[in-house]
Amino acid sequence: MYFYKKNNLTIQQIQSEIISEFNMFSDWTEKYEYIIDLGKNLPVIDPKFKTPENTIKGCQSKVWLHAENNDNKIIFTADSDAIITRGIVAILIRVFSNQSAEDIINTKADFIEEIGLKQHLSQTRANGLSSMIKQIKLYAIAYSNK
Amino acid sequence: MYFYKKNNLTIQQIQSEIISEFNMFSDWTEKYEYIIDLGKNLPVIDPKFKTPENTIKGCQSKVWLHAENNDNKIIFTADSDAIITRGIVAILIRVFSNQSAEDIINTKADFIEEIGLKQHLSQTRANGLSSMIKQIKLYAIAYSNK
Amino acid sequence: MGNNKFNIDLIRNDFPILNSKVKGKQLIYLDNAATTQTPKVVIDSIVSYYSNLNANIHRGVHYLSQKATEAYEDARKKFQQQLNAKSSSEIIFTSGTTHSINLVANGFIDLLNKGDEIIVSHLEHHSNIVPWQMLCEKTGAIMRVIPMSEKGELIFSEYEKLLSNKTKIVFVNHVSNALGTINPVKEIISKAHEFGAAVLIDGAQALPHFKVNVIDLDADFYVGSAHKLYGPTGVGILYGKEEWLTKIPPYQGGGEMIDEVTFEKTTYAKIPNKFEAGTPNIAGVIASAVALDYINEIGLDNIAQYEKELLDYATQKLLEIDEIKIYGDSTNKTSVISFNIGNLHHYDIGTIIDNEGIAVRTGHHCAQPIMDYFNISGTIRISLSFYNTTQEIDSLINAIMIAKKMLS
Amino acid sequence: MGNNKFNIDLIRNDFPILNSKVKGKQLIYLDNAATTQTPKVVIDSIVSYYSNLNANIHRGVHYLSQKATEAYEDARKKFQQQLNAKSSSEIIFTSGTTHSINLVANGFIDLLNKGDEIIVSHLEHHSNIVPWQMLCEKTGAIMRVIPMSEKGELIFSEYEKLLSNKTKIVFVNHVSNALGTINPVKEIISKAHEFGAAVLIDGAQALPHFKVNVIDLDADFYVGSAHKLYGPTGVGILYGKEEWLTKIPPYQGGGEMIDEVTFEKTTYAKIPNKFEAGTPNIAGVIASAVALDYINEIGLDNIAQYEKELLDYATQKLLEIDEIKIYGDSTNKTSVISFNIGNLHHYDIGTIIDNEGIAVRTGHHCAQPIMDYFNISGTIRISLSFYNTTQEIDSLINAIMIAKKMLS
Ligand SMILES: Cc1ncc(COP(=O)(O)O)c(C=O)c1O
Ligand SMILES: Cc1ncc(COP(=O)(O)O)c(C=O)c1O
Repeated sequence: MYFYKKNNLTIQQIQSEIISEFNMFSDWTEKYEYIIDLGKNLPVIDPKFKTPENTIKGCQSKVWLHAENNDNKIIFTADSDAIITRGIVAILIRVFSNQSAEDIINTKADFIEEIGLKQHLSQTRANGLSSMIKQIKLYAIAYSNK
Repeated sequence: MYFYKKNNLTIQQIQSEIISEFNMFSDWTEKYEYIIDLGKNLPVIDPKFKTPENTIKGCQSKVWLHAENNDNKIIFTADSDAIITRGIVAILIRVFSNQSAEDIINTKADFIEEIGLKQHLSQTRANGLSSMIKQIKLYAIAYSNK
Repeated sequence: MGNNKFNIDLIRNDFPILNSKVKGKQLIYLDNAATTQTPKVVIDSIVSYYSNLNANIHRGVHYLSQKATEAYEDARKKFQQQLNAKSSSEIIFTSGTTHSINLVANGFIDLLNKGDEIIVSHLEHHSNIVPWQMLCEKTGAIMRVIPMSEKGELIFSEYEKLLSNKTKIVFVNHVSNALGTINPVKEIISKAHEFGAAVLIDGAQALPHFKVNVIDLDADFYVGSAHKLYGPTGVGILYGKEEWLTKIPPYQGGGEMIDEVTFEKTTYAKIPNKFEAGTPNIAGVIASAVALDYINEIGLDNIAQYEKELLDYATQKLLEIDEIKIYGDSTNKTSVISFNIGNLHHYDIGTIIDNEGIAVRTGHHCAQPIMDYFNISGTIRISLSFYNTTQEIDSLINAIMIAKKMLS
Repeated sequence: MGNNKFNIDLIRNDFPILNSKVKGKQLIYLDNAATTQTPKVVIDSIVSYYSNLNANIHRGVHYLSQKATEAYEDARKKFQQQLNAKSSSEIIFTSGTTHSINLVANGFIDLLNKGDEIIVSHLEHHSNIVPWQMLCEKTGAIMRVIPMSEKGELIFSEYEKLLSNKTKIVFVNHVSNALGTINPVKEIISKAHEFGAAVLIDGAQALPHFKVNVIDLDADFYVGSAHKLYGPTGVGILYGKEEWLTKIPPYQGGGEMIDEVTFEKTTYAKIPNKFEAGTPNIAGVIASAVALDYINEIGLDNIAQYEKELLDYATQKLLEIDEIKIYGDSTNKTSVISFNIGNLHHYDIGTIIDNEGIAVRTGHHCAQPIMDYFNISGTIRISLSFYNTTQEIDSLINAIMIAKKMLS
């Protein structure tokens, strides 16, 4: 598990890692099991960050996303009340957390297409995913303007 | 033309006459030509009877229908701005005018079905026809209550 | 349907979509309270309409227009008969239950004064709450709520306490879409009438399941949606007593609903036209009547009986699952089971069983107040139709077990 | 449609109804302004929807619901592109032009004060008059009328005189359904904007005939009906600028259009959902987008050119008839010819040519003020589509001659 690792991998490199991991699965049950696993292992967010401002709408489940600046990298922590959503959040955090604001703003999250996440998520969940990525980018923009 | 004839025919007898006349026509053009002819020959109504109260709604064309009591028979006069409608009105007058209120109230206008008028009239015109017959019966009821 | 009025295989054959595969699995459709599937005769009637009859209605002299008008007006008569309304002019076609309710709520704007009261039930769909909240905002009327019990039933004695001479209208669904509870609408109506209040019954979830008789109920308004009644999308029904429909003003202005128009003054047509401004969903209305014929041919009593058996079977099977909680266990309910399992999220379960080809609904089912009552964010809801089978229920149970295992 | 973009025989083959017989005669359908006929691809898309995709949208996790939602939202994008709207959330689906106009008129209730003015044109369909009269009644606003000339054109200089800082909204059709006049809506809009007034354009009769660009026009609202655009009945389009749609309140309350509901307080969703309460006409909306694809494949420019030729041909042929009077002879008109012959009644002529299998409209065409202007009770109106032919016009002329002879 990579959540708070100190790595030097770029967003692009992490995306490639994720794509090859997902390529190993032969069916969607396995992919789901993996996502659920990621969800279970997502470190808990500090409850004080579960504020209305940190809540992301657009999904049937709730998502809380918190960002802080650490040494010019943005650290994301998050949670959801649904475990599959938590798993998806976990992947996004692995990709975007501990990166610079510039990289976050400038890199497209194209792994989502590649691992076929969107097709296999419900419309509401896919919208939720878009909202999450949008929120991540907005945080990065906010920090880069500081 | 029979409009003001003094006859002793009952409503039922007149209806039969009309049915046999219409049976002579081989196609609808002929029937229409006949109806148009009747329309043209309908004696003009006294303009003072073309009042809003005498106007019948429910058709694209306007119909005015006036009733008066003459020797316990009800005399109908009528007009329309459309000639086919005038023709239809003429038939109704031939059937119902110069009859007693009781007979008018109690006799069904079943010749309409038999000569296939309804099928060949537009919906609006068929509605108009129903409104006219309703109005004729209402007049008769009004007179019989006097 | 042959001699045997209820041959499930023949019935399933009437619905083309039931043969579909979803993600490689046979579709199992258990979301009938959201929308019902469409029998082939109904689809055919739409094709036939556009291939043979399509024309704008009421205004035309020409043949197609007459024929289309007749078919449209025949559909009105069918709905009149279905609901046992006194006259076909008491049936208004709208674009859906929601539209029907908004039409009536709008009609009460001038009938309500500040301080007047209107009564809703805790069991309502948002469509039977929000239009009335908007009405309250416009008029200063106050909305009172009939509370519900843990069983998912309305508490009648509390309802009686809410009624007073200030009460102007009561609006309650016949069947709750979220829990399946059948409400005692006849008693609700008769109580309201003692105080001179009108009653609107939202029958969206009742019409597909049992025979409704508006005269017997003495309902002032009764509404439903064709797309929940095996008909097409975009058609709603509004029954209103002639006195009421004559009393309330038109909702929308436009063609058809007028008598005469000048810039100075416009006079309105009589009912039903007064409420049908603009070109209606002609094809949809005609097809909705075909859907009525279809379910009447099977017989609503046969449907009710079969669906009851299916509901009992499903309830029993579900209750065998560890940690399941079913919301709403009125003895008087129909075709809906709303539940959660332990503290698994309804949305997670829905997602996984969807991958098994099973369509259920998760979430608040447009009935947030009920969710608030139970202090939950949502449930998994299965809603049954007469084309569902016990085998499908077995597959559902199976899929839930898979989901449970994956998620725990 | 092969290489030749405009092969009339191939096009006619796309429309099953055009092969119908009426009273033993080949159907000649010249009532396209009332409703257009439906190409097979559109009918097929409806069949396919109910056979493969039918589900309620937006709220479901399950596969069918997702697919139906995607198809529905794709349709929204198609209409966005068609109208060149900035964002797809500026496209609202309603049940028809009439509904769209009522939605906007309702939105202005709180924006108007007693003594404010709103401007209508003399050329409007009742659907673009009556909702605004209802608005005036509710608000005390005053309706001003842009007068028309003998040619059936709006008198622009008079319009300019009506505008003032009191003017809050102007509503004019793009094309008159009764006369065919194309109004200078771009100029009308730009003048209104000088006074800060909003403008609604009723494009019901424009969308089928030429390309409309709402950004270029700078329209605040633009409305139309799918059933006049080769799509199904029961679907309307409302384009509104984001600022306006955000500003005006929701029209109907219900499911879908809410953010959160409690009995105390309800918050509304963002556009477009805010205006789409209840289950929409899902199948109809999806099929409407297929209809758009269909006409785009032929090409609106090709359609406009062909229809212009047909209009010129028909006008010329009709003018050869003794005693004919055509109402509305603007040089800028499209696809509609309204006329009377001597003092023969339009209804009589309509009835007789109907017996020849020809569908035309007679009467006031829901535009009584225009009839009042000409001091007539109605006209005979033919309205053309790209599937009509010069042979059909010849048959029409022939039938009129028969009628004339019979009636004179
Ligand atoms: C210019 C115009 N506006 C509005 C309408 C009303 O459209 P609908 O009946 O589809 O609501 C029509 C159609 O008759 C029309 O021609
Ligand atoms: C009880 C109830 N009322 C109203 C509605 C709204 O119906 P529609 O979306 O067809 O307007 C529904 C459907 O979800 C319902 O179940």
